[in-house]
Amino acid sequence: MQDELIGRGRREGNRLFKDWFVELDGAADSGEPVAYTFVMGSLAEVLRAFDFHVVFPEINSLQAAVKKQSPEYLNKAEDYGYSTDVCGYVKADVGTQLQDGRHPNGRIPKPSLVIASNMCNTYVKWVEIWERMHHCPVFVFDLPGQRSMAWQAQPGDAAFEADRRYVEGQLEELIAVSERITGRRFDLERMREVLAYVNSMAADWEAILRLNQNVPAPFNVLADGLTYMGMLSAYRGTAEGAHYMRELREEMEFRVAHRIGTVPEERFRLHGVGPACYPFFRRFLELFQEWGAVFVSSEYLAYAGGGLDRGIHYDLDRPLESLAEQLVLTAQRSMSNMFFSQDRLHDAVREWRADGIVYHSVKSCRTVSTGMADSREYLTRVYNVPALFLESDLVDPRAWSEAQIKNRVDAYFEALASRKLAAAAGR
Amino acid sequence: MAVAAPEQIDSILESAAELCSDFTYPAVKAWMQSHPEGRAIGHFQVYFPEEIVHAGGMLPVKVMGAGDALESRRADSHIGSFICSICRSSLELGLSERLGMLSAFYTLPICDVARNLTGIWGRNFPNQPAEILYLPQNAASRHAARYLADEYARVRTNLERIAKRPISTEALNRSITVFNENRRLIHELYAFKRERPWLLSAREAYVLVRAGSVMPREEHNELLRGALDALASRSGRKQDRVRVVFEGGFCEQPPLDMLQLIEEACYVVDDDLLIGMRYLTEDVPDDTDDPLLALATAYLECSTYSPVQHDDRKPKEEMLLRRIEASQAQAAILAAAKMCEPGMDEQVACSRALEARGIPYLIVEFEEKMSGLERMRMEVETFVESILFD
Amino acid sequence: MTRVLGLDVGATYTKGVVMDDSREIVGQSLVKTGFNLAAAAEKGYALALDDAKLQPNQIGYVASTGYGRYLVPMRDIQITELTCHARGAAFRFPKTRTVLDAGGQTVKAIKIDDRGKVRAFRLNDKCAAGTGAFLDKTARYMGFDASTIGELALGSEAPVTISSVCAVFAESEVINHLTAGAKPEDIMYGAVLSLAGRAVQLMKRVGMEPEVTFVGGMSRNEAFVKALKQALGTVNVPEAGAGQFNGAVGACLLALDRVEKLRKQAEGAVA
Amino acid sequence: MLVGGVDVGSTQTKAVVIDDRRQIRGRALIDTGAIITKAAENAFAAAAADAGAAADSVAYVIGTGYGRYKVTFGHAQVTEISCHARGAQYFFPGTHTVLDIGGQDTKAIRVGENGQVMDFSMNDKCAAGTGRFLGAAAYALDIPLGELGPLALGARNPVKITTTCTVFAESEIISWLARGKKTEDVLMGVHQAIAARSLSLIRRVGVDPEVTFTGGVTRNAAMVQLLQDLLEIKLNVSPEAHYMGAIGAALFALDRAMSGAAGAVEALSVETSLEQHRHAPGESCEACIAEGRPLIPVRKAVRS
Ligand SMILES: Nc1ncnc2c1ncn2[C@@H]1O[C@H](COP(=O)(O)OP(=O)(O)O)[C@@H](O)[C@H]1O
Ligand SMILES: Nc1ncnc2c1ncn2[C@@H]1O[C@H](COP(=O)(O)OP(=O)(O)O)[C@@H](O)[C@H]1O
Ligand code: SF4
Ligand code: SF4
Ligand code: SF4
Repeated sequence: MQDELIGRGRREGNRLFKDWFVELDGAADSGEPVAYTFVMGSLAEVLRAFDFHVVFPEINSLQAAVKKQSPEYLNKAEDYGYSTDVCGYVKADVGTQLQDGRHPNGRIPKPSLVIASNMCNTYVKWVEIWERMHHCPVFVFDLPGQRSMAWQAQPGDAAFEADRRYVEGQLEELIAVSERITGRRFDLERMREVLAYVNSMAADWEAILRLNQNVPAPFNVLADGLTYMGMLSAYRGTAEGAHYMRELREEMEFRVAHRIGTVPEERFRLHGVGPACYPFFRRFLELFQEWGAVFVSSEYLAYAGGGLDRGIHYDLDRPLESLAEQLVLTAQRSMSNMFFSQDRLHDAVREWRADGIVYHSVKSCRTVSTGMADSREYLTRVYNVPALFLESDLVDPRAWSEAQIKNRVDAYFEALASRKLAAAAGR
Repeated sequence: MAVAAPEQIDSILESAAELCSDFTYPAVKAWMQSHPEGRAIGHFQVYFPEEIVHAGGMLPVKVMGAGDALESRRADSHIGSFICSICRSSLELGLSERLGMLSAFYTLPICDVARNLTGIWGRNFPNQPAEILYLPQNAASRHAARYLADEYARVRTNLERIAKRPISTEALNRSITVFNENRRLIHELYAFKRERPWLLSAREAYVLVRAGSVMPREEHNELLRGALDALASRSGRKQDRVRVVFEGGFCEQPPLDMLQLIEEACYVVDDDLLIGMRYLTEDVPDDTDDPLLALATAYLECSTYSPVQHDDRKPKEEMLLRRIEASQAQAAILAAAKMCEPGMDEQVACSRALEARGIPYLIVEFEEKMSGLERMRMEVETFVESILFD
Repeated sequence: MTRVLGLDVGATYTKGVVMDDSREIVGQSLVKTGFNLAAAAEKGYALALDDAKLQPNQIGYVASTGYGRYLVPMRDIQITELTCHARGAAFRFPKTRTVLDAGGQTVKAIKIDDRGKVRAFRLNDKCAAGTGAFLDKTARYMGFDASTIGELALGSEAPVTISSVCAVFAESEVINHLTAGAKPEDIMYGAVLSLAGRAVQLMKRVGMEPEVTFVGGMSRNEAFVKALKQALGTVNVPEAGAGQFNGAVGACLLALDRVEKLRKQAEGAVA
Repeated sequence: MLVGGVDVGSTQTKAVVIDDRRQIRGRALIDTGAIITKAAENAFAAAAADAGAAADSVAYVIGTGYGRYKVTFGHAQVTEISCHARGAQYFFPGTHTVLDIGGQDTKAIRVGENGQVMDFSMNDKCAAGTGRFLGAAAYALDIPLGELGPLALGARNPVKITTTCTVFAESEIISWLARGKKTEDVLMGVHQAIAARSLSLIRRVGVDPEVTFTGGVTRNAAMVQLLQDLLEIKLNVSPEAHYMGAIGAALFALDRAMSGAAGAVEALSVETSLEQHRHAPGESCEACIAEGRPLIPVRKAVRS
């Protein structure tokens, strides 16, 4: 039982990932409809209902980085004209596109349709690149979110309804475009099925994240969590995805019941803000594991998990309206993070019993990194939560300097250790 | 024949230039003094429907960084090194308490950085409401105009609360009239520059337009009319210079020294500096029952382009080619603010389009506080030499 | 006979060349630029004249270029070094399409057409990491003189990788390698390789096409030349250190063109 | 008993030897140079000699600084961030903020009541605005490091140095001089550039008085004054400030030697199990020494 369960999420995840890339590789030959979309505001619910093959370029870029191929891709894009300061995910993808979709994991098919939401503004610039390269239809989906700190629009409020109407209108337009491209009629039953799978995945995922509040934490969110999160996007709204999450939840429950953690001795629990450094993925994690530290929760999972971390549940009796409503709510929640990240972090630290927060500011990604220094300043000043601030990148190995990062990590743990010490002494 | 004295334009230019570089905002403060009930409302780049603020008897003020006037001592500890300077120095303006006179600050999520500025503002200036105006990126949607009109209505409601008075349809229509006039005058100024660039430099046109960002639009209209009058009698010799279009000033403000440096080598016959102030290309109807819908429709249907508005109907490189053609330019300078993601992305697309047409272009990077002006001088000179030495 | 003088006032060295109208170089000079650019210009000018055994009034036209081109009081025209290098390289190697100019503080990649006209160019970042200063510093740190870098590095058999992006931090990396027992020549060649890599990248960004001509002071560094050849196959390099004078030579050629044009204009006016 | 701290910096290596009453008995400062292990050994040997002791009679040695893992003869390593905080707090118990400007990096540290690090920030992967900037100025102007500060203080109209790159700073300095600017005005510009960078780092952790300034650049009087003016606060600057990292390391070494634990972390965790009591800052405690307790002065502890 134990052998079969422990690590199943990782094994199965890796297998499903392979399958997914094989499927894409096949689509590159068969010419079946392919949609490119992004993990935040992916509209996968619509795309799956039309059985598009779905490509997530962010996952491709991430994979290229983990496989240590990113320098080559970045160089290609920079030779093409992109500045070193442009988002590395964009450049890694441009590199892939420039070599006809060849990617370490297989061939990435050309798009029949590309979708960008405004959840990251760079998405919009990114699709414009494909528009020029592939001359494909582009759908930029507006998801107006939280407008200010005071914004509390709820279903029924005029402000909320205005947004919802717009989103619903765009959904209809997206469906029309999809019908045109796939040559298929929209099938409401099929969509209901997809939404039901998402419901099930969301419920399990939320539970899985909560299980990490246990000591020791059953998984490291920035290590294996990455695979789980990939599944969440790649298999969103599918039977495989729902099954996977159900099994993963079992594994985590088992781990909790048997107090199986991820390091021999869990000495520090951390909350991570921002992604890991993928070109040095293993090393990045080791720097923390050496100190017996585990990332127990992370903002990143909320962002990059496509908003499935909390509270998504579609009403299957009114699928489209419900989808529109949830889209608005999710957009609101992700955008509100820039206003309230400090309070949310503070809550997370308490709920997940973290000792501190590690900010990883990545130069590529201004979406997640712009507010970090400010939020950290606030957090340490107002809540006095010990925070570590690291800077590197998620794809560009040139931004990594091991000696400096290690110095910071070590100093941080020395400080955490003496804080614990003082706290113990003060008791 | 009544000929305006040449000194006249010089004094207009001088006072306009002064307004642009004074970050104590004297014009705003003077206005507030003469309007004790009046409120000043700040907004970020690029396009903002200032008419709504104006209709509420308030003064719209563009927050667009502080050039090299401020050391970004405080801001640096709030944002990372990979952030463009306009956001950095705008934050510095706030942190150094220079924007205290603003009753609210509107940001526009034109990019990932500007969007985050809203949150940073909220944390650091709890007493100065910061709010996003979300301009649609899905311009092709049938629902976009209605949505935008609703969004404008929401802004109006909030502004009414600040102004402590309703903003009526009539007031909005009156404001639209004023801003139509303003845009017409700016377009006229640009037409003049396209025709006689030796009489009006880009730097001069820039300060004339920019003065409007801090003063009541009626006064700005006066100023522009005066300038156009005086320019008509300006004299100067046309030189043998390359005509170029400057592209890339849609958001962050390039240093004036940089504009000057470029103009020492060529004529800048058109540009996208402060494009937000002339974003709408045609008069907005000022006699409708739904002026907000009229404004929204104009933004979507009768507007120029910038890297931060997505619209399939306006491919940006083609719009640039049109701008080059319309101004009979021989070449283009493609600038991007350092660390500006949309600007840098656009540069690639534009350079490829120009390459394909065989139009010479130069790629440059700028920031508010530039140290590499000498280097840029060399780049610009080389570029001009490569066109001239034939 | 018309003689012209080209003066390239660089950040590190000032180079002067005197050329006659048969495009023969009849004199040249090389002085360290130092603090006072105008003084360096004077000196470079005087020494070049000396070398050509000429008096100032025997020079028909002076073209200045380089970082200090505006500080040459006796100039008739100033032209940027990019234009000059392009012209100079095309003169020496007519099939040149890409020029790499690596000097003390900047590295420039220039794409040119068949007449030696600049079509596109690109400079290194405003960071010393990719420039000659980086090599000079590395050498200085290990106690070697800049001019011996090339020779030293040529002796390398197993170059080490220098990964630091910052020229300053590279020093500590150099130290680490030294402690780890790496030989100075291997470190030096490692630094040269990292620099050559950046230079190639820069050329790619302007759309590198053969033939590639390498000029500027760094072209006197044999190790750098070797590294470039390794990366690109063939590279044109002016013989015997002439690459450092390429900018001044280009300035002379452009000056001759001007003189010719002026003469034609004058004749036209007379006729 | 004697213990030692060796701070192997990018530019200079500092070593101190202290006794169990926390008195500094010997110190040494040498250029780090090319061979780090050697620098560490030499500095340590010199410090021991200065203390009049044999090197192997020093009971416990901690290495710190960027070359801390090269202190092969040492017993443990602690980062310089913890060490500077510890040292600064030892000399100035009211310290809440530490600013350390060294050869290659600048650090701002927020310090808790008992010398623990609460927060810190450092310059990124660029050496702009560090002590090396001054080194470049010294080289370009051919003036000894020690004279830069006094000279700069004579400035009337400081120039504005715009280059951030330490390497290019050399040529900018030269070009200012070429334009006829006075040496002191150019130098002051250099100092101002560094101060501005340091200021934004220190603001990142918050300027909570007292502020203690440590590291090699403390020896530069102009820097001290400039920072004081800009922060509008008086800085604590100990004559030992350049040695602060090494002293902090030695203080940690003393703790370890007393508690008998091995690695840095282990020692810190052992301490949790021991009863703590109050020490006056900087004062040694016979009782603790006798009982082998760590000597971290924990003031909060007694209140309970
Ligand atoms: N004899 C030499 N051998 C190798 N390298 C040299 C030699 N002379 C000069 N250099 C290199 O050339 C650089 C100066 O190049 P140069 O083109 O004159 O620069 P600039 O035009 O910027 O003054 C020096 O930094 C040095 O690295
Ligand atoms: N006598 C001195 N006068 C002024 N500044 C000095 C003096 N000695 C050293 N410095 C400065 O201190 C820096 C070295 O500081 P240090 O803290 O030892 O750095 P690191 O630990 O990185 O080696 C040098 O770069 C220099 O700027
Ligand atoms: S900016 Fe960030 S969120 Fe946006 S595409 Fe790049 S990595 Fe993704
Ligand atoms: S300059 Fe560019 S990155 Fe900065 S706010 Fe403007 S659009 Fe955004
Ligand atoms: S990284 Fe190093 S070489 Fe580059 S600008 Fe900074 S100090 Fe200069």
